[in-house]
Amino acid sequence: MSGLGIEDTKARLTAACEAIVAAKDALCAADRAIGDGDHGVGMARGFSAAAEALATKPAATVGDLFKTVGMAVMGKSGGASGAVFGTLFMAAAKPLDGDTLTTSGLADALQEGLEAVKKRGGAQEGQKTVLDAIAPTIAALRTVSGEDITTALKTAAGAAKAGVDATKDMVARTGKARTLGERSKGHVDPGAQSFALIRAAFAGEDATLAG
Amino acid sequence: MSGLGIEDTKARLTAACEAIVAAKDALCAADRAIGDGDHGVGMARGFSAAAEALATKPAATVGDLFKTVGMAVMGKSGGASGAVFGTLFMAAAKPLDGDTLTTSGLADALQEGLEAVKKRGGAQEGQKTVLDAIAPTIAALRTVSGEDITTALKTAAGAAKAGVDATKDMVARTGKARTLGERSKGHVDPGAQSFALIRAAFAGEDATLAG
Amino acid sequence: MGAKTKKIVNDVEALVPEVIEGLVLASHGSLTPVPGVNALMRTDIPDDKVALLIGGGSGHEPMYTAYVGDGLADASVCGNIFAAPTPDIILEATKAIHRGKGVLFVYGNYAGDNMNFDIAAELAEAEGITVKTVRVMDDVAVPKPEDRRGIGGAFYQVKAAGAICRTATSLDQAAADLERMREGLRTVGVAVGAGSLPETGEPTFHLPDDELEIGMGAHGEPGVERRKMMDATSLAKEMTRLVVDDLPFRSGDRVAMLLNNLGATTMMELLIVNRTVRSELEAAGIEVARTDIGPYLTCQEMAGFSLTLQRLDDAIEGWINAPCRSPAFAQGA
Amino acid sequence: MGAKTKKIVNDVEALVPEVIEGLVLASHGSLTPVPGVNALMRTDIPDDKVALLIGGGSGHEPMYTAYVGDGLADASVCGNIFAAPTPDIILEATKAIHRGKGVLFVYGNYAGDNMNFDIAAELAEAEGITVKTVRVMDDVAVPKPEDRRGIGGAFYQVKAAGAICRTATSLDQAAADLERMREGLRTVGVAVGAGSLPETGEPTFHLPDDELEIGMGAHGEPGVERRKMMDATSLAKEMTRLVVDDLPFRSGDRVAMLLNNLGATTMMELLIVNRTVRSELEAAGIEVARTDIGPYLTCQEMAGFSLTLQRLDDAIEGWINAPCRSPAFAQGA
Ligand SMILES: Nc1ncnc2c1ncn2[C@@H]1O[C@H](COP(=O)(O)OP(=O)(O)O)[C@@H](O)[C@H]1O
Ligand SMILES: Nc1ncnc2c1ncn2[C@@H]1O[C@H](COP(=O)(O)OP(=O)(O)O)[C@@H](O)[C@H]1O
Ligand SMILES: [Mg+2]
Ligand SMILES: [Mg+2]
Ligand SMILES: [Mg+2]
Ligand SMILES: [Mg+2]
Repeated sequence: MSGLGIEDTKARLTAACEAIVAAKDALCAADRAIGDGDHGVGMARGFSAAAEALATKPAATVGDLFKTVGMAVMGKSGGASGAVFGTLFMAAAKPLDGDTLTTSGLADALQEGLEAVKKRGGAQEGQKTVLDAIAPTIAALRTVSGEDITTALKTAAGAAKAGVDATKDMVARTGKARTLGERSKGHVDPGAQSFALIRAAFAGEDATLAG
Repeated sequence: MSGLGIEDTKARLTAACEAIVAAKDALCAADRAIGDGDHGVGMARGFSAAAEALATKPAATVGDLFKTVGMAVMGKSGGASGAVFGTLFMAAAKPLDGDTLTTSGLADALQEGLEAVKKRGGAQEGQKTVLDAIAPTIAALRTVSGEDITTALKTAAGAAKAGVDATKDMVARTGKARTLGERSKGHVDPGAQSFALIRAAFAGEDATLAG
Repeated sequence: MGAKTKKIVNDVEALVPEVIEGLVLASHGSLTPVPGVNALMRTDIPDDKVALLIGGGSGHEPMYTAYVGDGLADASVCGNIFAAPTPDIILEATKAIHRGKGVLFVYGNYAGDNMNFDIAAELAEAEGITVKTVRVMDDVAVPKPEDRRGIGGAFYQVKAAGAICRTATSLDQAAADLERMREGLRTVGVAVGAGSLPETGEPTFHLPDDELEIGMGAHGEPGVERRKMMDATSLAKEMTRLVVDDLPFRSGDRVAMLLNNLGATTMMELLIVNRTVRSELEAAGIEVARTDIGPYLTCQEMAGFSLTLQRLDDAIEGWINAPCRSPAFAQGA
Repeated sequence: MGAKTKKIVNDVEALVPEVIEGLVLASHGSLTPVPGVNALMRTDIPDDKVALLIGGGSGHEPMYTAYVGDGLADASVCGNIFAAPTPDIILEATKAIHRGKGVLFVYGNYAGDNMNFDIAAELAEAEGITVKTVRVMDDVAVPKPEDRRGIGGAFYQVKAAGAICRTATSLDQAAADLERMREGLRTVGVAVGAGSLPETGEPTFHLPDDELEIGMGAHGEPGVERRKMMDATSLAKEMTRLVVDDLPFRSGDRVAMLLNNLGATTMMELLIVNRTVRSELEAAGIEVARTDIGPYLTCQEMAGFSLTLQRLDDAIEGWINAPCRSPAFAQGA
């Protein structure tokens, strides 16, 4: 089964970084509804540093690329999202010790990332966080693990999007939105939106968010 | 030559107090243009106390009535206008030791008041203050000092109004408007406006100010 | 939506280092930047001291940035506006102030801060530095105690932590003392107007012209209840009740109380509020032994305030009343 | 014109007495109201002391209302918002704090204050109490020196007057010391947004969304020049130049500097401004020996700040650094 090579993976990760930077204002607007309005600021700061690092740091494995993104985000974003996305990418890097990214390899990596984020932040699925976009993406990738990764990523599109939409009806129990309680309903989670955006850009889809 | 008796003077002073209270917002608006926006607040506070005091304090002379107004304003208004109008009325009271207010008696009283205010505040005519409404009023009363006071007050109307208008072209050199310098031109002085209002109401004319 | 708030700033990307530079200059030699990261520290940390590190997102000045000095923290670490600092900042500052007795981390209980400080603590432990953490979690607007945010009460926690660490012989004891104190600390906030994020110029929320929000967080993140604007007395009664009932504070308790200005509210208003809080507490038999009124933890130009009560015993009162010096707060013996 | 500013108040007619009541409660026994008038005083004025009375219009809290206590004023007299206090208030407070050595009046140089305090001084003299007056007049925005308004520099004048009167043996000497100090005191203000008058809810001026006003007075009375909004560095340079050139401060001078928050401006912004003021002063050879940053004399929720420089000699530095205690400001030895 074929997969993405290092250069291809790097290009797609770079596109994902750029999609986040471009969505800065829209992500802030989403965070204003249920948080403190800065989600886009921190994400853009971290992922623009990640794009720069990808361009300069050498990589022997696809995992090195994920690690480069994770370290840049962890070191530059700050806030909850810096720790969450930094942890996600750094943990995802661990199993990716080859020079090819396959569908099941990505699913395993995201699974590792998901566990690390849950451990780090203490949150569970269903609490209106980025976890609610990651978990369904992994599940979708698993159902098509035989498929080529470029096809599989597209198949997973619906799952990530559905995951984001599902956060609309959830009540926040962590992060800055938690005091809103019932009033947090009706708004999607900004971190979940960011993850869906990263997936879309990585899949080579149009990855823009309406402000 | 006839004049105003104590009851008549008291009624007219009361009308003057009420005119100031009614003009509160308009006087604040005038002060916002070149000062700190509170002229109406302090004037209304002082002159409503004055109206109350006039209603309750006994008076043996017309001077007692002026003194009652002056003490109430001095004790309740605060700010520049409290000292200015308090001093004006208290000093004006001194020569008014009879039971009748005549044209020349009023001119003398205002002259006494004018001097006292100048001494107290250190300002001169032409510096965009209440003085610029008082001085022309005295001059106008002097030219008709043979007339009955009710007629004379009406004759003086034009002078007070012209005095107020003239402050429009003056540059403030005292009070909160002084830093404005040339920019204070184009606005009338709120204190002068208050004095003209008091004169109008005392003369039995319509005494309202557009906000 | 009105015009963007005018801020007297330069490049917003360089905002935090400029704040640190301004603060170091204002300290006249008692503070210095931690090289390479957005953090600052005392120049005169005694050997053998249990070190105290505080911090969080910037934009709440003086909290946490400026409460560094003798009798207060040894370092503060500064995230970007309203964003937890990154682990590398925290780690560098931790290493810079460690004097062999371990480092106490004190910061507000937010997901972002918890994660970033925890990562830093693990990295520090890996380098052989013992770290203990006490999270400020005083906001009664959040129902679950373990989820509570750290707001105005951070001032008493930082003040006491400074006094405790000044004389503490062990990190464990210092952390235990501070945790015990925290059991008697409660705060509630209210906002009547929004602050704005310097990076975007946008207000962090929108309140109708005739409403206020009780329980508003220190970042403008939503509170518990929107209400019609009310007079100072009614509002003060409501807020006192929320704080008193939560612990609950009881007749016979002695307390320190803080009326924290969130930004654009005047001291005039807070003094008016103080009247009613005091009469309500007196009616409940609660004695106020100390009052602090001013901007201690702000949220940019947000209008509103928070009310904090700290239950006192002799030890806690001693820590709060102990002398200290910093660019933002000083008190004599 | 936008919505009226929301204020957390009760009846605006009772505003000043409520502020006094709140402040007396916050003082925990060290302050008490002067019976019957809007003024408050220390409870522990030593016998034989040269008494210090400060005051002015309210709405600028903590100035002047809250700077009463050991090492500061013996009483403050409170006019209504932005309005000089009436003579009866001043006279009653003067009588209440007189301890046989005369009373020093310190207040801002405004027509309203001058007249009302002068009337009170004459009434006090008539009752056998000697009064001396020193007016704060530090605002370089006003060209004629004798017309200058008293703004942020009032803090250093009040602080020093408190220290001077604490040990002064004669009223004349105290007044002379303070006047000499005043020769080296200069301030300039800037506003980027308006405050509002609680009685009317109206902002005291209107600034276009992209403008600021240099020289703005502490009551929102107009300043000297409207300019396009600028970055912190340009603004700080401009303001430093205005203050330095006015005295002028010269190479070799030592100064104390105050960045006074007029209300809604953040400490974050003032720290950024501090960087540039310091580098400009350093370039001019002027040494800053002490820095104060915070809300010392406010104008409701006005956004903006003022920069004050006080030239120091050993005596002046000693007065500013002397210990003091009050609900608004305290410092140790
Ligand atoms: N405990 C947590 N676990 C997982 N994700 C979290 C957690 N807390 C917050 N998040 C994610 O972080 C996002 C908020 O990020 P951001 O606005 O950058 O941080 P902050 O809350 O510090 O301002 C949320 O939308 C959510 O998806
Ligand atoms: N030195 C002075 N002599 C005479 N009148 C003065 C003087 N200073 C101010 N005034 C008058 O007082 C008015 C302002 O009154 P007001 O707004 O109540 O006082 P404040 O300036 O204290 O706010 C001015 O319009 C002016 O007419
Ligand atoms: Mg956020
Ligand atoms: Mg006025
Ligand atoms: Mg944030
Ligand atoms: Mg006034």
